[in-house]
Parts: sequence; C-alpha cells; structure tokens
Amino acid sequence: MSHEGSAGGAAGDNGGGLPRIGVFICNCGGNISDVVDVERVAREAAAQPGVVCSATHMFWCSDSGQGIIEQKIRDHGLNRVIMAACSPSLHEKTFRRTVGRAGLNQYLFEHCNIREQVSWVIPDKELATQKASRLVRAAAARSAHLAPLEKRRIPIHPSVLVVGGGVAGMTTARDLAARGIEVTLIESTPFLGGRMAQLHHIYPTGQKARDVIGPLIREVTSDPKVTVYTNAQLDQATGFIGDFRTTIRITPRGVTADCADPQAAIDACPEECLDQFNLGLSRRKAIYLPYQGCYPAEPAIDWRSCTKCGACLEVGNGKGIDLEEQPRQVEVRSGAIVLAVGLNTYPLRHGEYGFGRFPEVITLHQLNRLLDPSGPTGGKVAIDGRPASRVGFIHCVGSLQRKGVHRPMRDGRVNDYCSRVCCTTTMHTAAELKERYPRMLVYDFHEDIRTYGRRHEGYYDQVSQQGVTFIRFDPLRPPRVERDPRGEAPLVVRTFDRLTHGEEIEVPLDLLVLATGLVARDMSKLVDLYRCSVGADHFLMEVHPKLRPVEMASAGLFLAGTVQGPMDISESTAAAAAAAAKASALIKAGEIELDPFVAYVQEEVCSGCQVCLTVCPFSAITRDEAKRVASVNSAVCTGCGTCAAACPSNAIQQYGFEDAQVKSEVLALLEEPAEVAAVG
Amino acid sequence: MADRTNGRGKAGSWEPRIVGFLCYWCSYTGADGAGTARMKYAPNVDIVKVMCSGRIDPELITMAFSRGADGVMVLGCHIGDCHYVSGNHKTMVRMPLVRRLLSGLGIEPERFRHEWVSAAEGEKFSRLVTEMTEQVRALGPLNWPLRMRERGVGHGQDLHPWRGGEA
Amino acid sequence: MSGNGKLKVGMYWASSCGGCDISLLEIGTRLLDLVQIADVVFWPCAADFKYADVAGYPDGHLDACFYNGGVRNSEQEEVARLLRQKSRTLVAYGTCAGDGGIPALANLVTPEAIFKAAYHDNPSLDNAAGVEPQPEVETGVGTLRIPRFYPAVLRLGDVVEVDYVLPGCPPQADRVWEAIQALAGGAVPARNGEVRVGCADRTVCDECSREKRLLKIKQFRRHHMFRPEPGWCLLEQGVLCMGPATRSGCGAMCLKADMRCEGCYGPPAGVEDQGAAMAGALGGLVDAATEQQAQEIVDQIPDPLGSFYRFTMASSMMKGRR
Amino acid sequence: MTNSTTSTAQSFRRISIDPVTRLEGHGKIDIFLDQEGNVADCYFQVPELRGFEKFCEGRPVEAMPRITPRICGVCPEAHMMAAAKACDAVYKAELPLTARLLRELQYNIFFVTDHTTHFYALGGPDFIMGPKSDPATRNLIGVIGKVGMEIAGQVLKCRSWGHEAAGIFGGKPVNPVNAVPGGMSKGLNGAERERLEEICRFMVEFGKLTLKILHDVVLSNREYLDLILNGPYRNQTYSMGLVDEQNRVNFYDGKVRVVDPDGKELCRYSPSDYMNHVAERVEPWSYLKFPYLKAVGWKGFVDGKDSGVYRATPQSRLNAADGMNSPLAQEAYEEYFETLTGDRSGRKPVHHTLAIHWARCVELMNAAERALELVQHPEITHPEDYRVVCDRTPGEGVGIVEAPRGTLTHHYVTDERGIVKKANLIVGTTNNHAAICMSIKQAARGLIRKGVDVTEGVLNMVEMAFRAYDPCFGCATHSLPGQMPMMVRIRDWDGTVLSEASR
Repeated sequence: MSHEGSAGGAAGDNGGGLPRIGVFICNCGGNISDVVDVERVAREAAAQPGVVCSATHMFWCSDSGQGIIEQKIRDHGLNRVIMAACSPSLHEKTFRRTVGRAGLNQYLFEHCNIREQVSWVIPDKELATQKASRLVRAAAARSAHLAPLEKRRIPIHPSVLVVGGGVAGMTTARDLAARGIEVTLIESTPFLGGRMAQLHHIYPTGQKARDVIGPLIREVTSDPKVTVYTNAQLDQATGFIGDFRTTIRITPRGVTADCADPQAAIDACPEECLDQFNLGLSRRKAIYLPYQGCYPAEPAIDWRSCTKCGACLEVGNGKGIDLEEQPRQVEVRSGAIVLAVGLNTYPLRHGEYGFGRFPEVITLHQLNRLLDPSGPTGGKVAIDGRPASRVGFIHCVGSLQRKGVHRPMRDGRVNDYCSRVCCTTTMHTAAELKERYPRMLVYDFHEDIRTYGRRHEGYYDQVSQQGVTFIRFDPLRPPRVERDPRGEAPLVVRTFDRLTHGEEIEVPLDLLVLATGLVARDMSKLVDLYRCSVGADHFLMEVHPKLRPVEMASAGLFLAGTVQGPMDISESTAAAAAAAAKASALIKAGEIELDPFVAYVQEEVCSGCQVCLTVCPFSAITRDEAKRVASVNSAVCTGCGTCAAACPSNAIQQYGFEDAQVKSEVLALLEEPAEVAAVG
Repeated sequence: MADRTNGRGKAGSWEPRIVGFLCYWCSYTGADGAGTARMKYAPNVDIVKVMCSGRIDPELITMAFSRGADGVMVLGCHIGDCHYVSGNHKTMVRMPLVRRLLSGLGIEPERFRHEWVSAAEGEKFSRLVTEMTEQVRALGPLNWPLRMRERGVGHGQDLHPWRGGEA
Repeated sequence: MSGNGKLKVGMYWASSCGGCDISLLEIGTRLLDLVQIADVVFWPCAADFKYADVAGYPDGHLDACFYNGGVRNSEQEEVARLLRQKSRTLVAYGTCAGDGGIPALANLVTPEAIFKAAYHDNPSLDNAAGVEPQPEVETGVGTLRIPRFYPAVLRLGDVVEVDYVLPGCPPQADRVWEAIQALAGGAVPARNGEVRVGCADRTVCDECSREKRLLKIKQFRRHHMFRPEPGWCLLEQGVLCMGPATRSGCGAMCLKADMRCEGCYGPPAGVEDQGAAMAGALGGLVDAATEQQAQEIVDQIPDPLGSFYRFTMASSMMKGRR
Repeated sequence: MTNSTTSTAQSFRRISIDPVTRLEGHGKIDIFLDQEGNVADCYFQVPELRGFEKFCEGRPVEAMPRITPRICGVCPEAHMMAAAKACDAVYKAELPLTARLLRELQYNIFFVTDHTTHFYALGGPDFIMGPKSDPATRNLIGVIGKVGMEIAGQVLKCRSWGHEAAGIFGGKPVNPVNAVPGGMSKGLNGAERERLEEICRFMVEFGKLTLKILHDVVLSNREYLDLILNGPYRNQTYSMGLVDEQNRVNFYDGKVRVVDPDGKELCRYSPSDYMNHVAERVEPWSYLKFPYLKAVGWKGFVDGKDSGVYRATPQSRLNAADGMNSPLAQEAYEEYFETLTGDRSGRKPVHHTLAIHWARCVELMNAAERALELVQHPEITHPEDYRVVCDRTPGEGVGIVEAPRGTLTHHYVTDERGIVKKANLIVGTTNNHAAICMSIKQAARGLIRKGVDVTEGVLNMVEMAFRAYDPCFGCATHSLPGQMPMMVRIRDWDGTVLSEASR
C-alpha cells in the first residue's frame, strides 16, 4: 500500500532543490504493524510538507523490499528517504546502501526507530501509532536540512596487534599470519602459554594440555610474519581504526639466549618464593623456568624477589645475564587490534569453605597441578606428603551467586553467572582420579551439574559408574567445612542432601577441591586506551551477541577468547579464529569507509576563541594562525560533536548533526500535527 | 492552561511532552535493549539521537522548554564508558549549570532529568522514562509559549507581536 | 528627504538609561557633519519636538528613527507604533531595544515584587498607607493618568517590525557613525527582520588581545577577590568572561580596563540564546573528574542567570521567569 | 489619550506639557485652569518604573558597579562610584591612597563633562537662544549656530576629551567599568597621566570660558537677570550637600550636611545613617517617590522652614557648604553669593531656582581645578596600590557621592557570600522631586493668568522651572527608565481636547 504524490523529477538529484521526501514504513512481519497502525502513519506522513510518497511493506529489509525502494526513488525523483523500522543499529547501513544503489547520496537518509523504541514498548495501539507518526514527522523535518556527504576513506595499515599470548591470542596470530598479515603478539608475563599451560589433561580429547599448546607455540614463534614480545605491557595508545599507534613497555627479562647453562644459574640462586605457575603449591627460585619446554627457553628473573646478589652471574661468568637491564619502549603501528587477555579465577576469601584455613582445601586448578607428573608432587595426590584416599569436590564456588545470599566481592559485585567450564572439568578430573586410584572414595557436592558440551555428558556417566557419590546441596544452605572433631579425617563436610529429602549428612575427607568460577581481568587499562565498553559483569562487550559477536563498538578492535566471558578451550579457539577472520577482512580491504559525521568550521563566524581546541578529546582541532580561526583534521576527528555544543558562536558544526537539523527535529516533535484529512 | 491534546494521548486528556536526548553508544542502545526485552514504559519521551551526550548543547534544552516541552531528559554514558573518552565529562559539567539556570527561571527540578544509562541498562532506562513521565504529569503542563504570551512576550518573527495594550 | 534635501532623523528613548542618547553625542565633532546631512525632527532628550508634532507628521516622514530602550509600559509601546508608522527605517538602537538590556533583568522578578520593593518594603520608605502608583488618579481638578506597567520588558521587535538592530550598551561611537553613514548613503544590508548592523560577525575574543594558554578552568573566581594576571585571558583564570559568546564591534574595551566582558553586544551571529551558548562552552572548559567535583565548581558561579543573561534576557529563548 | 470628563463641582481646564523635553528621562506636566483662567493646580508626573531595587536582589554585590550605571546613561560614573563605595563598605575594605586619588580624579573629570552637557545642550538653550525662541532651533544645534563655531568647537572638544579621559580610566566612555570593590581595576601609567593632565589643563580653561559665557550671555542681560531674581522661580527649601572636614564642597566623599532656608545647619551625618534623616513618600499619580527630611516632617508640597522638602542641586551644595576647595571656584562662589544675597561669605542660602545654572558653572570650575590638582599628585601612578583584594566576609554597606543632579545614596545588604539580599537607592534627582513639582506649579501660576495667551513659549518657560534642576528621571526612576517625553495638550473645561498645542 503506498500513497503516491506527484511523480517525475530527476532520479535522485542529490539533495539540490526542494526536498522530495519518500517515507517507507516497515511492518517488520508484525513486530511493528501488530501495534502501530502503519497505514495511518503512512497516510499522515503523506500529508507532511515535502513528502511526495509514503509506503508500507512487510519487510523493507528484504531484497524485494529494497528493490521497491530503489524503484520509488527513481520514479518519484526522491532526494530524501525516511525509513521507519527497526533500530538503526541493525539496518541503517543496509538501507543507506539501498539508497546509494538508487543513485541518491547515502546521507540524504533518516532512519526512524519505531520498533525497539515504539511498537515493542508501547502496548496501547493508539499511543504507539501517534508516537510513530510523530517520530516520522520529526525525521521528515530533519531530513529537509540534510546535505549530501561522502564517506571518509581511511587507509588501513596492513598489520595487526594481538594482545595476550594464551591459546586464543596465539590461534589468532597463527590464522592472521597464515593469510600473510604481519602480526605483533605481546604477552604481559615472561612466557607464552597462558592459563592452558598450567592444565594437565584436557577434555574432550583427553590429551595433555602441553601436547596441544606446544606445537601452537612453535608454529607461531617460528612464523616470520609474527613478532613476539614477552614481558610486554600496554603503555600508551593513540590513533584510530586503520592507524593505531600503541606504545608497549617491555620490562627487563634479565636473561638472554646466550646464557650457556641456565639450570646452573637457577640452582645457584639463593632466593626462593611461591611458584605462581603451580598456584602457590610449591616454591621456585627468583630466576626460573615454569616447566620444561616452555617458550622462550631462557629463564626469566622475577624482580620482586630477586635481590641482585649476583650469585647467578658467577656460575656462567656473567654471560647471558644482565641484572641492570632497563625497561624499553616499543611503538607498534597496526591497522587493527585483537584483545585476547583472558580472565582470572574467582578470588576466594580467606576461610571460604575453609580455603586458606585448612591446607587440605585446594582449588580445582591446583588439583590439576598435583595430577601433573611434572607438577609440585610429581603427579601424586597428596597434601604435605599425606596421600588422600577420600576426596570431595564442591561445585559453583564463586558462580551462580545470589545477591543477599553470597557475600559480594571487594568491588561489591556477586558473580550471578555460570562459569560454564568447571562442571565438565570436575567430572573429567574425578574420572582420572578414579582411574588412577580405583579404591579412592570421591564425593561430589553440587547444586547443579552442567556438562553441556559435545561429548561432555560421557564424563558424567563414566564417573557415576566409577562409584562417585553425588550429594546435592541447597544453595541457600551450602556445605560447611570444619576439622573432623572425631579425628578420623583431617576435614568433615556437613550439608543437607536434597537427593535424600534434606537429610543432614557428614562426610569425612582427606582432600576438598573447590571448583572455583571465572571472573574478568581488570580492564581499566584497556578502557582507558581504547575506550572499550564493559558489560555489567566487567567482561568486554561485543557489538551484538548474534550479529557481530567478536567485534567491539570501538571500530578496529576485536575480541578473542575468554576476554569476552568464561569459555572452554575449544570455544575460545573458535572465537579466536573468528576474530582473525574479521580482522583480516578489515586488513585485506586496504581502506575503510567511516561515517562522515565529523566537525567542520564556518570560518566567517569563527573568532578563534579556541574553546574547541581545549574541548576536543582527540586534539583533532588546531588553530590556523594565518586566518586566526580553528581548523579540524577530519582524519583524526571521531565525530562526537562535543566541540559543536561547546562553540559559543555556533561556528563549528558537525556534519549530520548540525544545529539546524537537530533543532528542526526537536521543534517538529513539539508542534501540533498538521490536520490530517481522513484519506480512504 | 489550555487543555490541548497536542497530538498526544486520548482526545481531551493532556499528555506530558518530554524530549529525550540520548547518546547513540550507550543510552540509545540501552533503550533498544529495553525494546528487545519487550519492557513496557510510558510513550511520552520522544528520543532525539546524538552521537555523544557531549553534543547536547544547552541551547537545545532551553529551546525545547521555550517551545512547549513539559520536560527534558538528557542521558549519556557512565563516566569512563564514553565512546569518545570524555564527551560525557562535558555533559557532567553542563547539566548542573543548566539545572541552575532552569531553577532560576522557575522550572520545577523534576522537569529536567540528567542520568547515565549504559548500553546494558535497558531496565534503568524504562524505569527513568516512566518515573519522569509520572512526575511531570503530576506537575501539569508547563506550556512556556502561552505563559510568555500572557506576559506580553512575542517570539520575534515567527509568533505575531503582542497586540495587547489599549490606546 | 525633507524639502532641503537633508535626511529627517529622530531618536527616542523607552525603558533605557539615556546612555544611548549620550552615545550619539559621543560621535564628537562628527556631530557637526551629521547636522549638515540631517535634520533632527524628534529627539526628546535634546530637542523640544513634542509628541503632537510627531503625530502631525505624514507617515514615513522620518527617513530613519533610532529607538533605544526596551518596551516596559503601554506608552512606550504606543510611541513605538507611532514611530514605526512615521519612519521609513526603524532602528533598534542599543542592546535594550535589541535584546532587552539590563532593565530586562526585571523579567526574572514579578511586577508585584518590583512594586513591593519600590513602594512598600524599603528601609527609607514612609508609606504606611501603602500607596501605589495607579494608572488613573482622581484629583480635585481632573483625572491624572500614567502608563500601565507591563508584566515583562519586551524587545522592540516584540511589538513592531524592526528593520535593523544596532547592538551595544551603549553602541560604540565609531560603529554608530558607520551605521549613520550607511543609512545616509543608502548602502544598508537588505532588510529581513532585525538585521544586526554596527557590529561584526565574530565575537569579542576576536578583538581581545589577551593571551590564551588553552588551560582548563579548575575553579571560578570573583574579580575583586584576587588579582588577575594582566595580559592573560580572564576566562582561563576562572573569571566568568562572556567574551566568547558576545558579538564583537566594541573593540573589547572592558578587557582593556582589565575587566571581564559581560555580553552587552548580544549573542554572536549564529546564536539565539547567549546564556545557553556560554553554558555549552563552559561545560567544555571546566576540568572536573567526578560529578561531585563538577557540582562544586559550578556552584562557585555566584549568579549564573544574572551573568549569562545580563543583557539578553528579553531576547533569550526563555524570555524570563515563569 | 482619551480621558473621561469628570464633572466635579467646579470644572477645570487642563493644559498638558507632554513630554517634557531637554532633560534626561520622562515626564509630563498637567496644568489645570479654573473658570477665571488662573492656575488652580498643577501636576508633574513621572510615568516610568524599572525595578532596579528588586532585580538587583540575587546579583553578586561586585556586579553593582556594573549594573547600576545603567540607571542613568548621563551620569553612569556617579552610580558606578556610589556602588563601588557601597561595596567597599560591604567588604569593610580600606582603600590605599592611590585608589582614592584615582577615583576622585576620574569623578571630577566626569563632573566637568556632565555639567558641560547640561549647560550647553539641555538647560543652556533656554538662555542662549531665549526662552521664547523657535523650538526647532532651541537646542544644542541651535546653540552651536548662535555662539559660533569657535566656542562650539571648545564645547565639543571638552565633551570628547572628557570622554577620552573616561575611556583611559574605565575602558568605556559611557557606562565605565573600572571602579571595583577595593579600588580600581587598572592603574595609570606615565603616558596616560600626561594625557590626563593635558585634558585637565584644558578643562580649567574651559571652566573660565563657561563662566565668561554665563556673564556675557545671561548675567549681563537685564531681562534674564530680572527673570532669575524676580521671576516665578523661587522656593525657600532646605539645602543638602556633601562637604569635607572644612565644610567645603566635595563631590566624591565626605559627610552629608543640611542647612535650613536661613543657612543654619540642621544636621551633618555620615553616609551609613542616611535612613535616620531621610524618608520617602509615595503619591498615587507618579511612579517617582518624594524624599523629605525626617527631622522636619512631610507637610505636603510647601516651602518654608517647617516643611521637610529639601533640594540637593548644585545651588544647594553651595548653600550647604562654607566654600569651595579651589581658588578660582572660591572666587566664583563669593561673586555668586554676593550677586544673589549680598553676602560674600555664603552664609545666606540662595533660593532662586534658575540660579542653579550659575551654581552649575561654579561647580564645573571647581571640578576642573580639583582634577588638575589630583592628576599632579605624585602617588597617582603607583603601579600596585590601585586596589586591594576584598577578603573579609561581606555584610551591609552604604556609599554616597554627589551626583551632578544631587546626593546619590546606594545601600546594599548582602548574605555571607556577597549576594545582594536588599538594595535601596536614593538618587540625585529624586531628592529634588517635591521641589520640582513646587517650582513647576509656581512657574505655571506666575506665567499663566487670566487674559494671558498660553503660547508655546510660555509653556517652555514653565518647563524651564524643571530644567534648572537638570533632572534625570532615568536616575530618579532608577526604578524607572524615566523616558517618556512630555506631551502638550489643551483641554476645554469639560475635558475635551481643544487642540494639541503644537510648537
């Protein structure tokens, strides 16, 4: 159904002459038309000054829909197009391209949101229709002031910076290099491998973690396209999509490749400290290697515990070790940036389920280190030498927390989400325990079990057959852990077992393993440097969970792996590969088109008061000393419009959001509607 | 106060007319989020999209009030979340200034709201809209043009000059 | 043109202070040139032509009439209409006629409050009977009439169609002489409703020679409570200077006396609301990290409404208090 | 304006002079003739109100020296100085010597310029062109033609140099901005001082010239002298003026002294307790209030010792003082009193209203000499002491200066942040309001009698009664802009308008 005004006029004469506006109202398959009387909105739009045709359609975003729009633009010589449909964040780009294909400038176009902000939120049909009509009227008034604009074309520097040397970061680096793209991979710790290197066996294949991460490390570090920096932290960042300039601060390693006998130096070192790689279960020297076959092969010096006594120097007569090495800065230029900084485990409080009070209470991650033959106990499940014969697991420690039930973390938040990986890992680890020590008694205290992944349910069945006792506790009354008063075992866990209708039970244990949840890293540095948006759970937020899952709102930034939320290794590598694909698409494009909504100066009324220079967050404005006026560098300007609002003489305007445009929109919203003849 | 429907609400009843200035990256996306979650809230706030809350010139706010708005709402990103680093810092200073100007002009504080709404806070957005609509409804129409016309003030060219005053 | 080929000009004063009339004398010896090319046919401040004389003139008799002062009572509106009728070109002379000027600050208070302050609640008042001026008073000998007091100060443009506005409080002598010569020579810009003449399209910053260091404002300070550094921009020192949001034409005279600009030349070319434009600029210049800090700094401005709209309350968007 | 006819027992014929012209501000005179054609009553009305006292509330007190000058564009310096002095009192600031010198110097130069404006442009034409001369030329432009280009050039030079001086001090010739709480916003450098000295020297010569013109054109003309001495222009009222320690006339600072019609001192008070001495009445037919002396009391619009009506004109300042503080002016002072009262010492006050013009010229001379004396003071160009920082908590303060038209009082009450809570302003011309009404009635009665043809010239002589006061209704009606020119309308006894007495 459409209301045709006078046809004719040059097809899309690009904004010149009087506005000839076309209004297209979408049913969105009922999402809009079920509430908004789209025909009436079309009729009322047709009555507005300048509107020559208005039409409705089931799905304007469909190919047929877009075809009709193009035809109408040509038939009526439209030089303005108003789209009243879903949110611009979905299809504004789609319809701009449609308008472009019809030969009309893409920016003589207004997108009016009558779905997310009207039909989905206003139950009353009459009020919703009035609001939709009002918003269309305002868009028409605004469109009259539009002028043709050209997209900004910014060249893309053909390289990518990948932040984070874990499995995700390395997968992205490998995939990008495979496409011939220069990559700079930076890792904040002295060694590559990330959290995965600390694991023992991993599901679903049961392989040893290091047998998977090792080849990946070799592949990445041997590829000439990839430059790796370890001990490298982000320091400064400027620039924008296509031309990011990041300054990296490399803390000194202290040891170089030509150190003849690293192990001798390690042995000679008198200083000892907790070994973070083994999660505090063992100690290591100030100069250390985390495990055999790590990358880089040279040990690193932990400057917090090294006292520079020089013992390691004497062993190798000083070759290859430099205690006075200074930190250095490296500037990396890149067209895109992939963030793969991973995440942290839930910070257990002292005494939570006895953790920290009793040595027999450890985390699932620490258990993984115990099972590892190269781990602190050579693979034996024992605490202070005492082997454990009764082991208990507790699920959801620091996950599925409820406000008011669980004590919040230091920043006041509770982790109300499921950390996804701990259930399957617990099942898989319990299965390995029963395999190694068939007569070991294993108890599993859980509120819920979510082995959701492909071939993960198998571990649950296997563990059930191996005779693990499952005890289901009520989250409002979680298990309590104390010393066993009768001394039969180091610990006793009391809880109410809902599987036996709430009978209180006591379980003596030699070892209690907490399946701790996963939380986001501190993202403040990233937010400062790249203005990333952060979700309520403090993980970085993607643009759209379904349509653009690995892209960030800040153009040119991509997400790889658990920086975006808890994932297991297979999900993390899948995301990393997606990020690589997206980033390479950007690099291969060679240039990027950006919206033209940058600021510009009307020099005849600018008096050089320089308010805008002080205001611009990106220092994109400088003062033209000859003409004594301001001038905008449109490449650096990101189009926020702050200067336009600050300019006290309205001399600086923002394309697309000029005063005349925004004011006409506001005025149209406040005016009474033009009398609408009840057209049939 | 004239009881005009001004194109809103049922015939005969007055509906508050509130202009909402929302920044695209946070509050506008938050409003979309409220829509995707099918939250229901009052239709009285008409949203004007700007790229950043830093673009909201106080002149837009005084213009909205002076041309008949009963309320104005300004939403932006939380400090630290701004897509343009410090666009919302400017808003953070401008809005208290505007609030002092409006209260000096006798406009009730409830008619002007400035809040931070992130892209994830659809629920907060819908609550703000409904809460402000009810507050403005309780205050009744502001109708500044008519008030100024009664004080003999024309709006320059567009409104006819005041004809009052006998010989 | 009158019989002797000379222009016929007039000057009238409404809700103003007479400064504009004196500013006409300010053109100094050029007054003698003015006398050569124009005859004053109505100028209450300095010539004895009475109302009746003006009423007697044919329509359009005056080639140009300068009307200074806002419209505050019924008589001033009548005279405005009369002069509009009698003049081919009506110029709103000075900021009062163009934007309301300082008397328009009265739009922030109600007429009742003004009467109360003037005639009732006043330390040196002896008015026990609570007498107030009345539009009509019966005396033994006849009725006495004074004009009706309007509820708000109006711009001249609010009551009659104005051809040109010559801003300034008062307009600077050279600009006045340029405007007179333009009017005399007929080389005036096309009329399209209150065209602003006798001023530039830029702001006072363009004419101010003080140095700018692009520093953000940490705190607002009041001029008499510290010694500002000479030669450095006062706004950056925290003094609320309206220069950036005020049209230029005056030569930044106040700044030459180390005093802040208060905005008397009205809003810049592209701005309708001077106060809002300044608020927008200040928002960008103040350095505040938290909301509480922002509120503290904003609260240091003693009188935002009175400072931002000192001269342009009547031409601002809001026009005045509720 | 149509007015309904009122049939009172005995009907009166109304003559209106509307608007009054060649003054600063608006005004209207309605003269009512009884059956015989004699003046039964006469009203001078001021039709305007602006409300400065109200809208100054809420403004910071340091804004007063920049807002109140807009009360009157003719004497903005007076309001700026009074406001600055009131602010000094509010902040209890002690001004350094240089600051006080600069203020008095700027003020005296302003006095010369302002008196010049009135004598040559506003009041003077009545004498120089003649009270009944053609109204079309009875103005500044006419005066220029009459006295010739040579003298006219001097007049315009004095005006423009005076404004140049104001520009040097205050940045802006009209509505200066440089007096601030605690002193001045900027000091003087050497070059500026030299230029000012040159201006002051010229002004002293100009003062002499003005006195000479007064003698040649006015005092040597028998008809004018007779008009001054014996014309219907004489009101016996109290006289008020600012005096220094030796009771000599001082325009900028000092105590307020009031002498009764015979010259005996009634009181001598400092600015802060002005309220104990002066009160203001309100009449329904005028926006302007009527101050009177509390000690004596309000007895209506009547002369004499027991009527509270007082005047604060240049003549009153001379009456209230015992002499001038500069030689040439003292000489002119003595000649003034000798001619008009026969007693050179000045103990006997002069009450001839038209003689105010002469007193204005004496003051012009004094201001010029005083300015020259100040500009040569060694401390005047001190680089630092032109102001102090006000750091005390603000409270309440009163500032009084002599405005060219009369004693000007600014009284502010502020909160602890220095925001004005209350402002009371008694302004130059307001002091003389009651006297103006009386003078106009007296002149009307004297000039309009049965059988006298009420010509425009006669009406102008009625207007001369108020022009002598050099009234500024912009100031007077600080609560008003004071601008509605006077209209002249003659109505028959039943009120119908016979004719607009067009000139």
